[in-house]
Amino acid sequence: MDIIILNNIYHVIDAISYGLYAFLVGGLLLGFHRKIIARIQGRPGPPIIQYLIHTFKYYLKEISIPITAGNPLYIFMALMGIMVWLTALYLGVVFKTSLLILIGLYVLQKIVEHGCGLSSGSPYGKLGGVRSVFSAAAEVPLFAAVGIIYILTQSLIIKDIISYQLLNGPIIFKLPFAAFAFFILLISKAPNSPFGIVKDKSIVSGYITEHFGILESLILISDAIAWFVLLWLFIAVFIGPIVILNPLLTLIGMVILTFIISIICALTPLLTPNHSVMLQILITALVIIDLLHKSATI
Amino acid sequence: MTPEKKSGIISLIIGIIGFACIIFYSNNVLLIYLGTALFTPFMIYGIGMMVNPKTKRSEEGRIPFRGW
Amino acid sequence: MDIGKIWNYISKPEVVPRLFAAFLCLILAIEFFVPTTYYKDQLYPKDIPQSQIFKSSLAPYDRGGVPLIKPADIKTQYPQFEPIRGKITAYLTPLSQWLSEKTPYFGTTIVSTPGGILDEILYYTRGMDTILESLTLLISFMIFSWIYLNRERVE
Amino acid sequence: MSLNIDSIAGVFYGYIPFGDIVFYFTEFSLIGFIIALFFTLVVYLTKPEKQLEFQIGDFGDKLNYVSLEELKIRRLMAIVCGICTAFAMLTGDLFDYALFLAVIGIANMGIVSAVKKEGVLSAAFYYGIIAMISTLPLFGASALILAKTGTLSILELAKNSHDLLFQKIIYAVGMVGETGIAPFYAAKAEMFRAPGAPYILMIHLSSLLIIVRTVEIMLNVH
Repeated sequence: MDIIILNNIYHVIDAISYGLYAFLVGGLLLGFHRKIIARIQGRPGPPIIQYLIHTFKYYLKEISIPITAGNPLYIFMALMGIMVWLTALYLGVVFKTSLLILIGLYVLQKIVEHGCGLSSGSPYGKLGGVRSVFSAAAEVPLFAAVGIIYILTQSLIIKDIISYQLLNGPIIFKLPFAAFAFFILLISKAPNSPFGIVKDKSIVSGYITEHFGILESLILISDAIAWFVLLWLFIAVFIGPIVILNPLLTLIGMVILTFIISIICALTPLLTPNHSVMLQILITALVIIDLLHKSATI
Repeated sequence: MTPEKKSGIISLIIGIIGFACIIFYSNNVLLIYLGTALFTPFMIYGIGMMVNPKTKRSEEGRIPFRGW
Repeated sequence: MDIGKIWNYISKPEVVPRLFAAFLCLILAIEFFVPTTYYKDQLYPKDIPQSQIFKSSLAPYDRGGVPLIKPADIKTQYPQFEPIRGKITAYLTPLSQWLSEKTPYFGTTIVSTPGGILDEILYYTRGMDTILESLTLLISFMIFSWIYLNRERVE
Repeated sequence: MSLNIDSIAGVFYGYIPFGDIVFYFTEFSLIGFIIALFFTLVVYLTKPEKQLEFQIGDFGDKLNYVSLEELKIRRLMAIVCGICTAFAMLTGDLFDYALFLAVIGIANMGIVSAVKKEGVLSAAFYYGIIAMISTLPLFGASALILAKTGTLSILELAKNSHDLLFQKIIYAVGMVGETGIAPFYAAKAEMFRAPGAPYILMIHLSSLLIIVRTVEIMLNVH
């Protein structure tokens, strides 16, 4: 009996340390992202650990719940961000289960954005939330990409996809369209991206306008974990076991990917909501045509 | 008690009960991991509310330094 | 041609249904020419239209059988889950029994027990569908009645 | 090709039979089911927020409330929508799934129909038209699949290959209309401007979960 409990405690500590690792790595990468954008724009930029400093600073700030907020949704949404991405971390990185579950969890991130925006009752938050609903088009290429991957590997379990790549080499060369769709997703999740209409500065801070203090700190934590998980997923699904089986190489791969994405983010303007959505729909159409072509040939 | 403090205490209670459940009544590793994912944010929020600084507002529901 | 103008045009709510309808027409027009096959051994077979008429007063829905004694002829996907299927399919209330003796068109009315809304629940195979079908009606009725009762309300 | 549900939706845990309609549990569907039910609970507990609105051509903001009687009908619709979403995650029958989608579509309109705002109501009207049109491809595709294969059960259809690509496309088009994704989202996004966050959120949650679930079905049925 005691052994089971000790074992369980061991697993809990294991899980929490995984989460902490993902948060630290993700936070540092996001700080790095900010630094590179600053350097490209000719500014010195904040130190790389700025993201983590922000998180800790907000964690110790006082909050007060706005009178317009709808509770407990207002608080629960900030918690849900971490829940979603910790679940994605465990199911994806630790247990390597189905890719479809991870896509479902990614989709829940939209619910978090929307819920944060609408539950506060602030007009800026509402605009951010409605824009987040608009940009749901970013997920559709993902589903098509999942279909293409399934046609190629006959499995959506990440473990199977990795072992497929062990035999046949990286998928990125076989499915460039699917990889491109996934890469667009990474870009649209990055801060200051051309698709970042949700956090456009013209609507203050978008959906996190009314989530300040500790609630903002929670959202920053979830964003850092999300960045880690998404980069890991891209590397695992498209580049494969050469990089993913060695933690150090994985870290280097993540840094390189963040570098590429930062350069793209720094050099592109922010699109208007309609244009951002329509561009994503064009990409969707491209990937769906690829999917139909692939499934017709098999 | 302010509603903020109350929400912190409630989430701390939920977190502690949840962790106790997954530690004492679970024998599946996947379930423990998912339970950790579910209850860790409650713990983070609850602890954060406990270390939250004392309010600078003169009265509940009023924003400091701005009158009104 | 300005692509931005097109993008702005198709993002209007009133344009979206037209767009969707056109898209659907396109898909269905393509599908119309796709060759397909018919599988003979159907799970939920129907008689050839008009084949039962004047032979049975329960016309399109007559599956045979005697209530609680002899099960009717029903095919199911998972027979192991439905040990008493078809036992009550032929059940008629006394009134419907009397009506069915008087007219040969009883099966086409909605009040006939085997058939109409309730046929699947009596076939004992697709009960969940029956619940959902009635739920759809019920919910639309609820929405309508709420709007009707509160039509005078102003914000 | 040896395909099974395990390689798409994770470990298969078991099923509940309701006659011919079998509800089955996989890792994926269990997580979806729990999320939908959990959210329904949160929506039930949450008070609607009070929404501040800009006034165009005027000073000051307008505070929008959700009145009690409006709250009751909208909460009921949100709960119906949540429960239907939760069970749509589990169902193992194409026709039953289409029916769940129809109920969700109607409940979605019910959630916003009580709001007395012109923009929101007209957006809901256009969404309703799309949802109504899309029942044709949805039920039509399940009828076509039944005619071609003789069964509607996803578990049976997943066992061997049937060459259902075009039927699946029609089914997906029906889902696209019913949930209003991508290019057809505009009508639905306007609906989200209505006050009452938790209920509006239910519309969004249901459509997103349904999309993921449909992808799973499309991959299973082949």
